[in-house]
Amino acid sequence: MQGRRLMPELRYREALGAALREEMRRDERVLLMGEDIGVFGGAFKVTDGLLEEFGEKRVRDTPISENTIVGVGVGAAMAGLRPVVELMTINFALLAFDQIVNHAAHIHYMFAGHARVPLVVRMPQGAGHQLGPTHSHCLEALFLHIPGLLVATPATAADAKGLLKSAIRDENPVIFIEHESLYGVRGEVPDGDDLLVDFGRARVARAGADVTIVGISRMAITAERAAETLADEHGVDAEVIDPRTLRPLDLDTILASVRTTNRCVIVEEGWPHGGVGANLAALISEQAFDDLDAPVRRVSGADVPMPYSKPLEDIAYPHEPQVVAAALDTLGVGAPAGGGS
Amino acid sequence: MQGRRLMPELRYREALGAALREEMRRDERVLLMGEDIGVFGGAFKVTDGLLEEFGEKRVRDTPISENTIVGVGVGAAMAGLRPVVELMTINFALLAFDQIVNHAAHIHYMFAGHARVPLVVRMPQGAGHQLGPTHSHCLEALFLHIPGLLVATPATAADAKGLLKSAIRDENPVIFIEHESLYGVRGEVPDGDDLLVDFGRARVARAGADVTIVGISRMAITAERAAETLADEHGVDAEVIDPRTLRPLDLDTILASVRTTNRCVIVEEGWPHGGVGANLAALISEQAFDDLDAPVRRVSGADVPMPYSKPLEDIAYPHEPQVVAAALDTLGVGAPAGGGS
Amino acid sequence: MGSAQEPTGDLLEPTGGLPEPDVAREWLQTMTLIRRFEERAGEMYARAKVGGFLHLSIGEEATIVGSARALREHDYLISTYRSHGHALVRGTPPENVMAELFGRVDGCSGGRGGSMHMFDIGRRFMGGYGIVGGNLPIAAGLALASDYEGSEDITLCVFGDGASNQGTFGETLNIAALWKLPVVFMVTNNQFGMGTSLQRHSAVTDLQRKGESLGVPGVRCDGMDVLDTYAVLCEAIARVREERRPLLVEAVTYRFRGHSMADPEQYRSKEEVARWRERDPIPAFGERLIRAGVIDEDERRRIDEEAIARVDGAVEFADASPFPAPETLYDDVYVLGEGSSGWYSVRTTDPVQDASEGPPPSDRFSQADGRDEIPQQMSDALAHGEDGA
Amino acid sequence: MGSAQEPTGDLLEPTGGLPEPDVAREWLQTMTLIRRFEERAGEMYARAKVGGFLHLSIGEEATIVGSARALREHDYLISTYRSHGHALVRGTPPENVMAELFGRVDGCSGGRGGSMHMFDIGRRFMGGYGIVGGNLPIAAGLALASDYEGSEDITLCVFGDGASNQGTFGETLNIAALWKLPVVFMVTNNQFGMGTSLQRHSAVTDLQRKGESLGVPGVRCDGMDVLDTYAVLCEAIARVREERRPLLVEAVTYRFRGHSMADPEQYRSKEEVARWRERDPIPAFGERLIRAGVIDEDERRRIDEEAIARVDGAVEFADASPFPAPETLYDDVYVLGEGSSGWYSVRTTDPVQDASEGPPPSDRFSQADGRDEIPQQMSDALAHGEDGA
Ligand SMILES: Cc1ncc(C[n+]2csc(CCOP(=O)(O)OP(=O)(O)O)c2C)c(N)n1
Ligand SMILES: Cc1ncc(C[n+]2csc(CCOP(=O)(O)OP(=O)(O)O)c2C)c(N)n1
Ligand SMILES: [Mg+2]
Ligand SMILES: [Mg+2]
Repeated sequence: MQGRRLMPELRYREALGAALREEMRRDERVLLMGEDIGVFGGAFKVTDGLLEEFGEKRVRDTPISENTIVGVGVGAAMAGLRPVVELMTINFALLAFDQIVNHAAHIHYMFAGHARVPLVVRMPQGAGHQLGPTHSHCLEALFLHIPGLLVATPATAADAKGLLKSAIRDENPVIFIEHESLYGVRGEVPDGDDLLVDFGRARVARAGADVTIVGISRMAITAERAAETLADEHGVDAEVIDPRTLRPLDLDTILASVRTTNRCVIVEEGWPHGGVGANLAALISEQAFDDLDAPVRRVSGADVPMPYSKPLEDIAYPHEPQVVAAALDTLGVGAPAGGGS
Repeated sequence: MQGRRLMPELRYREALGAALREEMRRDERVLLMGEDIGVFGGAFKVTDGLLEEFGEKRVRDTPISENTIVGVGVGAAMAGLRPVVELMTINFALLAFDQIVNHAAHIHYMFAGHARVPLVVRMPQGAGHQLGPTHSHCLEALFLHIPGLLVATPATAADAKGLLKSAIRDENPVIFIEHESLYGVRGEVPDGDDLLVDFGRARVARAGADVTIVGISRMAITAERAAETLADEHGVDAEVIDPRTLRPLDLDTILASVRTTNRCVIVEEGWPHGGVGANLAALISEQAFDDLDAPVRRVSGADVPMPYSKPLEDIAYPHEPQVVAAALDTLGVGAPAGGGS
Repeated sequence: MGSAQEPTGDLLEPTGGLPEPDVAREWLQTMTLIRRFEERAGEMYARAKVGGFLHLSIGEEATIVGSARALREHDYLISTYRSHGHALVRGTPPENVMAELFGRVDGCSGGRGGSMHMFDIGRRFMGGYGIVGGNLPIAAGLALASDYEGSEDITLCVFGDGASNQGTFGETLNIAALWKLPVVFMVTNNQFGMGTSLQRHSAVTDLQRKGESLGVPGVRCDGMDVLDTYAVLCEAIARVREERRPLLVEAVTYRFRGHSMADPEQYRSKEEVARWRERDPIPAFGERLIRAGVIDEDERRRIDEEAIARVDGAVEFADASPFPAPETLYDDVYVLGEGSSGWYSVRTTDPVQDASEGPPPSDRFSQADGRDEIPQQMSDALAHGEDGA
Repeated sequence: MGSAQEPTGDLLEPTGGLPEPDVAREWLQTMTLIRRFEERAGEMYARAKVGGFLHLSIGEEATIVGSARALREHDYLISTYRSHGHALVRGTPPENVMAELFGRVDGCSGGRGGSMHMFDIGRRFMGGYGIVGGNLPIAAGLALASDYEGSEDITLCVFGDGASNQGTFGETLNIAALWKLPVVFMVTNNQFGMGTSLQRHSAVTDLQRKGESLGVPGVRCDGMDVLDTYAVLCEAIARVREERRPLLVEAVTYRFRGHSMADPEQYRSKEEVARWRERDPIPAFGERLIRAGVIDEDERRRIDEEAIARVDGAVEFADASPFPAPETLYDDVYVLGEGSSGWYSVRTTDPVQDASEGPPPSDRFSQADGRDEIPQQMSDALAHGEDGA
């Protein structure tokens, strides 16, 4: 045990809090804005304790005005601050889509590089808590479509901390997508203020030779569990890759893996149409055309608004069995899963 | 000439206006709302003359409040009207994204079918007029991602009329995406009030055996022109398909074509990442895996906010030469265009 | 629903400020039912019978009953994610509201919406909405339809103090005033938006005035007093119905419980909560009725016991109601059949029949959703769902 | 920029309501320059030298000069898609503003933004924005930064009457009042949002009051009179700078030209336009200066000739300025290098050097953008661009 405690274990939530605290201590210009992040301590308690340490000037409770909160962040960033805006869930970011896309993402280009928008917009996504059709969706695909944005989707405590620190130091607007179901999950987090995780570098969560499984956001964890099952029950050695950031995307690491396994499954929680999986499947099918022994398989959330009722919610987003079945399918093992040519 | 005049020639703009007029005459419940659609006659003159015919009750100029205009449409639709909301350009729809996604698209499902939202949101998109980074983008990919929405992208006057009439009669919320550069283009439009174009049926604009070119929105026209060049200058016989609607998507027609040509190029004006092309390339690579002799090629808009300066704008979205080159590339003719495996 | 006769403030005259005995009794019964219902919902949440977020209106019942009873049956009511009471006051059986909380097929939203998304179109309750401020534009749309069709109906749009900071507030009030739409905007001022107090989220704290410079005059009522709420709303609704222009009503009240079940409430003092609890609208109105001789202690007890019994029945009913079948997952994403265009309109939506063709979504949705991920999903989904259910 | 000395209304005292002669002369010069510049821009648009939309402020010059001259050099100014004048009044050389309209590299936005998106951060002109209402939250953010850093700077946020109906208006005014942000919100009431008159788009037409119930008091100035605009803005700005809380100023004015170049103007009568033209702010101020003996007819003519000459030079300069090179298409999508994270930060952004490695974007953007469509695009793009340019 002692040996393993060299690295402290933190919850994903605590790792995010630590990243915010360290960056606020390091850089006076970093400030936080969001609904109930201060006195209430944050809807998911990520900012708990920060008001006490940094005061109302730097930890600002806002009215419920998503579009304007983000826009205030854009203006403050243009004027030299490093605002980190929390939106309570990604679903509410749709109210701020104008400031995120038409302003934050495009100002640097529109003004020929004369202005910068070093803004971070943090928000959680994901199903599993029966929050129903207005609170449960995974919308990373909407953001990765937009040039000018960086998009991060950390799946572990270590990546949550390292990527958030990088995001705050980045000169570009960053959409930082957390996952509600991961907040309570513990993981080892390397100590040290300057342990950043670079954007654009995928994490190979598990090495393997038979099939490449790419998992997005929380689905990186699901993919890892599926890989264990594949090894234990099917003797299949899967490589699991978590891109960690969708913009920039570390396609090289994914392609290198697919070139050795010749098979690929992409797992995402969001909707299938025009999703992250579609984007990756297109890129992989284009880039590794001659290396693929089977079509890239996608396992995605169901193409429905997220229902409240537990049994419906359960089947509306992917779990290990679907990932296992998809992986076996690329290997021609198990029942072919309908449709297809 | 006389022979060809059996079908009246209408501009795309006039065809849309005719669809609105006919449906308003047919159904008392149809009303129009939007900024400057009445007294001003519409920013792109689609609604010109309708205020005079139908009066202020049914042709309503609105304040500049995109999110609320769409939301009023949602409520009116739930109460039994058939509102058609015009947004001046698709870029401004980002302000209404909450009402479109969290409300219009999901209410029917969220309330277990007890409510309906027969709403049409019309808006133009597209570059070519030097409107710069806040007015020029093609965002159909953002909408096709959303379950609960129907998405139409007519490229001809006939489809503009037939699809809009279908959209107004549909019980579902429809995102109806027009193209600014097509408004002035003339085309034959079948007469008759009840000539609808069904959603979910692709249009084969040109039959061909060598390569399938799928063109979205205005790019269907660009694809047709490229096909002529391919035939005239390269002896390549391209089949050109315009899906016409992205939700529902007539994948069968595209697959059937690819199964005979074994090659596919997708042309879209929007951004490449998570775009329409990525979605189609993924589906085709999955469904027609064994039929493809070359990777599905995508020709898309550049991954940049649309610049104002003419020479930059010109190269930021696809033109015939790129489509021709991509098609030749799938046939192994001409210089392979960089990258790839 | 409330008395068939036209609701008017005059109703309050006959018995010195009180309504007709039957009416008064029904108000007390309904407030008590809402209270007991939500207390029990809280218990069921603790027992994991209810999932997601659970927002209770405990303490705010007078604003619900006082306002809804000032409506005609045909008027529209639209609310937020805190809307169990709004469904109940409109007459949705507690059984169906509880079944919704349990996520069952007999829920008023078929188990699809849960606590935050109640709905009963038959009773003109146009829904609870999870997006703060999202219901305002929709309310204006409902009112527009009433005018368009030449009906006398008005729309009562209920939202919170925090929602008044959302962009839709300014946009909707302006449009409603400009277009003379018959909407009563009722801001339920319970002093907090989640953990942020009114003074900390709104520059103007006199909320009845917050619509003035947008063209919507306002009034205030005591949201802890069902009589005052009723009287003020009757007048406001009558004016809106007649003058066809919107009004804003601020109902001053207090939320006795946390924002949702998971709320440590560090943002307010026990004392403050206690002070407000002294004004609990239900005992207050009960005593008022006893003092006026409309009811006696026994009847008050009986009313409470009836409410408790009714809620017991609702829990039993909800528990007995089945969960939605997995194969219904894809139902009602779209309206299929009559009136909808395109190939999918000719497909049946009967899941059973489709299921027999199994897997239905690959059939019904193949073209819209691509060919592999959906069948994949669904076949696994079904498997998963069955051992999950 | 304006007089170095602190702008204050008192400035107006010395010569009976007029500012110091030099100051007065500079105002007339600047208003004249803006007018001549935009007239010429219109001609250039007709000659297809300028693309996109062209929104002229002709008739509104007094609102621009009167307000901007009440600012200190360090104060922020932020505006809309109608902002040629705002760039010019802040001191951006007409050459660079015209070059932007021509889409050339010497444009103040490098040719990327065009007429609707002018920018000059060095002169604290924080941009014109094409999204109606989009600049309000950004203005609040600029003001927040000023407070955060303890500077005395304030932000002047200019927008139109139509923009006051956008959700950001209510949201931003509330936050600015709540957080005591030093912003002057100036609504340039030119009577129309595009073709929709004030009465047809805003329930409250007394716009100076439109922020009151959001916590922002307002005042009005005569936007056709540079002296009144200056005096009112000086007082408002002084109050905001001192009291650190926002104010709303309504500048009543009129747009002499169409909304943009393509506007048949059927929504208003020739007579109405003619009536307002009688109050043209430039001749009005010129005569005032002549009456006061500050300038004479000759000088007035000289000022006009100088403005015309300056604009001639601007057109010549713009015409001589090159178009952006095709290989710059992908520049400045992201800030690369120092301070930015990830693999792409170690890449050079020098297009020339990258180009020599050709095709640069496939190299610089490969991982972010996939491997084929970008090189494809660019190689064709370059080809296309060359015969296009
Ligand atoms: C657009 C949006 N932003 C944030 C939230 C999260 N949220 C739910 S309730 C709430 C507070 C709302 O306060 P108020 O409007 O006063 O209503 P109350 O809860 O007091 O009834 C918040 C911030 C949400 N559901 N929607
Ligand atoms: C969000 C958004 N909606 C619509 C438009 C189209 N549009 C451009 S200017 C304008 C009118 C704005 O009127 P006002 O705010 O009074 O400013 P003015 O043009 O009179 O200066 C409209 C509707 C836009 N650019 N952005
Ligand atoms: Mg509240
Ligand atoms: Mg105006």
